[in-house]
Amino acid sequence: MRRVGITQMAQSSGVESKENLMDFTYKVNKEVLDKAGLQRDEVDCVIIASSDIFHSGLSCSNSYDWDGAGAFMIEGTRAEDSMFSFIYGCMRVMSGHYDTVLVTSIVKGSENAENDALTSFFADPFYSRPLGMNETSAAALQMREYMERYKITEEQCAKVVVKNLGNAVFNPYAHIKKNIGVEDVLKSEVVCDPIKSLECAPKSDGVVSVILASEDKARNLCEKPVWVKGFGSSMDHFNLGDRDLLNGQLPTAASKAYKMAGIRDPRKKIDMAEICEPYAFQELLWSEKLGFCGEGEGGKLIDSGETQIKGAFPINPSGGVLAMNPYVSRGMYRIVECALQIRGKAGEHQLGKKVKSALAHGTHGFAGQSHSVVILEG
Amino acid sequence: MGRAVAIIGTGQTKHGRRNDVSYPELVREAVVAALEDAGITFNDIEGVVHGTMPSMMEGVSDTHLYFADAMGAVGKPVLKTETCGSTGQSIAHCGFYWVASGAADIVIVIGSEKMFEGDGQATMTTVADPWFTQQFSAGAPMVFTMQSMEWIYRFKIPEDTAREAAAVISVSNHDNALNNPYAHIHQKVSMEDVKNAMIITYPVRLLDVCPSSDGACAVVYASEEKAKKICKKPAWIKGLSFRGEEFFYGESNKSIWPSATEAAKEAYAQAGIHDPLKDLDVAEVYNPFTYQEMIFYECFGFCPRGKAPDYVLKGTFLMDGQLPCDPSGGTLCTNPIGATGLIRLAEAARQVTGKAGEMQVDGAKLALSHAMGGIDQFNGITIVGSEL
Amino acid sequence: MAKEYRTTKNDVTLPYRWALGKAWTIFFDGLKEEKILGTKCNKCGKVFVPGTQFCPVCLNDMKEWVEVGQKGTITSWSLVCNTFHGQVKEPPYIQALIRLDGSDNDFIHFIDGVDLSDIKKVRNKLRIGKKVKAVWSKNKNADINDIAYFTLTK
Amino acid sequence: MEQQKPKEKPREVKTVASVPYELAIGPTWSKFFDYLEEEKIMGKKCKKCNRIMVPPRAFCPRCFEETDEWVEVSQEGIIETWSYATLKFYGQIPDPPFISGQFRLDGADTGFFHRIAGFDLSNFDEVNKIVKLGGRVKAVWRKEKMGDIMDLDYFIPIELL
Repeated sequence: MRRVGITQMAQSSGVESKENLMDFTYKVNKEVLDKAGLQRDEVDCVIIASSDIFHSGLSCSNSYDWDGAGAFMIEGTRAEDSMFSFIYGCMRVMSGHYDTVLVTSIVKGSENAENDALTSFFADPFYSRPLGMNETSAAALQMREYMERYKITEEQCAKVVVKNLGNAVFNPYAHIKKNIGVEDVLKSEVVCDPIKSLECAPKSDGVVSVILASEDKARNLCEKPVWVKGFGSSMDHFNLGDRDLLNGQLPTAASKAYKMAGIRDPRKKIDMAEICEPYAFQELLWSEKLGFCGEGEGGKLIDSGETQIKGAFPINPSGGVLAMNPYVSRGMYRIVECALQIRGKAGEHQLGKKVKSALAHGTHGFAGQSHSVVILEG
Repeated sequence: MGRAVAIIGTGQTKHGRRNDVSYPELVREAVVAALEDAGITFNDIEGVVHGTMPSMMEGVSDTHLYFADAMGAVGKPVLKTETCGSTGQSIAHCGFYWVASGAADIVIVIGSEKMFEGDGQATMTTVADPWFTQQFSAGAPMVFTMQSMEWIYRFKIPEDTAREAAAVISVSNHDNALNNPYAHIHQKVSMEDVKNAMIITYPVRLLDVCPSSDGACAVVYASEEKAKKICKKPAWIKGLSFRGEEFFYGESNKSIWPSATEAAKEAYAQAGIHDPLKDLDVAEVYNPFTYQEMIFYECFGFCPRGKAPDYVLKGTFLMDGQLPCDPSGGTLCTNPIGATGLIRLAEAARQVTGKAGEMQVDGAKLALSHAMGGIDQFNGITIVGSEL
Repeated sequence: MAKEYRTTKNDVTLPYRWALGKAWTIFFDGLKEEKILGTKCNKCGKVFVPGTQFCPVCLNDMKEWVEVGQKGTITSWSLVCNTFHGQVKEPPYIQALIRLDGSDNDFIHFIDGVDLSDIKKVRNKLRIGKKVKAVWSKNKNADINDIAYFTLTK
Repeated sequence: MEQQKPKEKPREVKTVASVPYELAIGPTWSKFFDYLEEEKIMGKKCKKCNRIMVPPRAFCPRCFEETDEWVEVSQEGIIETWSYATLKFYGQIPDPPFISGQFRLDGADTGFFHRIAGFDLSNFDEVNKIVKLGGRVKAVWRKEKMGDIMDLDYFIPIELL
């Protein structure tokens, strides 16, 4: 298997953009190409992650996104989710057929309806949709089970919000930045009990791009490539009722990635993680499932302070998805944050400790139906 | 370069109006058929690739979630790939690179559509932007007619010749479909039927246009090592490519369709094909419109520019011609969009492995499969062969 | 969504007619007769409700239909308070996962029949593990709303 | 209860899904529509390949450079292709029958999508005598401007002027 390196990356801020989607896309991709010193047509392959019409108002969104991605007349394709696109991009390089692959993920959350309106379309039309199932209500069911089974408190979940929005203050790309307290979270409006409004991710704009390259090429394109050491993803049952919401497919996805990266003890080998937590409690639950703490110990983990930006094991130093939620792109934002931290280029929110290895996680579907994990190393 | 990859099994549903099954059940039908053909079980599958038309067609977003159980994907990695009409080829390519990368040894690729459940033309109109294109590109026939007219204009093709040749394509595809048990349209048509059919968008008439179908297709890919172990006669992937022009239709010259031309050129280079008309034994060209099929013949180098009608009228692409095209009856007789491009590949694979039954082109060793998508924006090609 | 820059409203409205297939048809026909039907897998022996064509775990066809209980226990619940485009019901309402007696997976439906005005009161009343039973709609259309909701058993 | 069969024929659930979107037009196209209000058709020129693109682009999709120069193109051009539709399609503004066309406006390097109208479209054979590939057309403007593409009402074959 060929090694794959991230050579350059670029990201837009999560704040609402007044640009047309096409031009918004162009700017970020132009930036990443300029950083790599590449002309558009010197890239071997372009992979676009963009949502279907439900998030963009345009069907076959790759049609519209094609030009801004710089894909005119070069090999290209599109995958639904940015984590999928990134993994597919790695496969293209690993296959030996391509030396450079540009992966870009595109969405403007400011242009469409509420997340709950859009994610209602995940549901099947006969059973769960007429019963009003959507991403938030599914997460609420999951959260209550989590609190009940492991005695996780609402305060512990709220601490995730305080930490992440606080971290975001130092991230120039983040959308929501706030210094708040646990009380503010607990007092915020109930969305789907037990989930409160500050525990829900916002809707953000976000174009993010990376240029992947084979080992030799990567060394030509940048000084310090960030290597993709492992990836894994796994899919759960569609019907919520067929699943154990607290024991889904994340361990399967993670173990694949760990195996590929040769990691036995993730907590020791990995220096930081960017976890996709569209709902605050999920950072705790996913941390358990990634093996960062024991089963049911997600609450203790946040209480310990270790996941704070200055802690021993920082989680979401960027502010995570709670601070910025460009729906389709959110997985790749996690990857780019990890890569920036490894390079020491995260700016004001650069970790104090040295980051050698980092984990990026992405999820979509109800209550984490699909999980992906990517492990990067300097 | 990379690992060799083979197709070791294919499966299709009966296409047509399939309101006897729910959408997940339809998907499962193709998956079960493909596994059976490959002689493997769900447990052997290491990865799942899925795609449809854009989800507005389905009315369900991110269908890889909805179909997780039907695809046997639970506990497995899934990739969802979509590029409009060319989805079928894009998912085929995804399966190839997955295995070629070494990340998996056996991957199943699944394309599906239930055109009867949504409004196909309306969905296609939502591909167009609301500022410059949507108002004037209503529905697929309009766009394809524009392209055909431009081709007729630029190459000064007599309209009667083009009409006659298009009718030949319609008649031969309908004839071929009679040999395909999975095909949607099983109907014998005459030249007169085609030429007198209702005008959809002049000069395109009803029998120049594909139907809307429900249907699904699944293809199983394996690494060289596994393929040789499991399968007596695999179909080897020899070349593949995907290209796209600008979003705005008018920016590239669609009468010489650069994306189709370049995609073919690249795939030929990989497969070592120099003279496609001679080297290829059979082609499954994505042909939702008869006129458009002739543009593809030219882009793929089957004949010189502007000469496709002459070659068609000579019988070059008939079952007994030099390069039989669409022995399955093609897209013209079966079009579950998200599956259509993959069906082309499945049929090509069946041809080179001698499994095509009544549709078999004798001794076929090298076959081209193709799909196009967007507002005439994308073209994808996969070439399969009987030899490694 | 009042924006201070120039935009185009582009509402997408499309018609659908989704085929139920045999299994869903049988299930919804059952609801019309006030029966909740599941399917039993002859491999793992588990009962899934709503009944489906194949076992989601073993992936083999399920042909044996069984009627499950109209009572069950709450696996989880949420009081939905927010509003959004296309919402199926006026909030507040309660969505729940319910393990029906005689089945091996959770059934999704609404819980009602409790005072929803005060979250604290709802939290006191509805607890995971509590027993609920189905309340049927008077007018039935062979769809999921033939069950009006579930309510706490006395 | 083995082998239970549905009581009726296969059933379908019918519904309509509606999702609202509000898309940013962006500065480049906003300006293009402003120009339309002044009855000007403006393209943007790529400084690298020198192509003048209508509709205008904020960047050239081929050279991947920002465009900066606005160039007015002619309101006349050649019909590169056209199509006559009798069916009403989703999202379509003019009622059928209507003609879509692609025109190469004088001075532009890309084909421009719009409609051909301004005469009786009801009889196809008559239309076919008037609308010719390669024939010239001229823009006709809508009186009351709305700031969208239909400010350009239609293109008419110049013989009919």
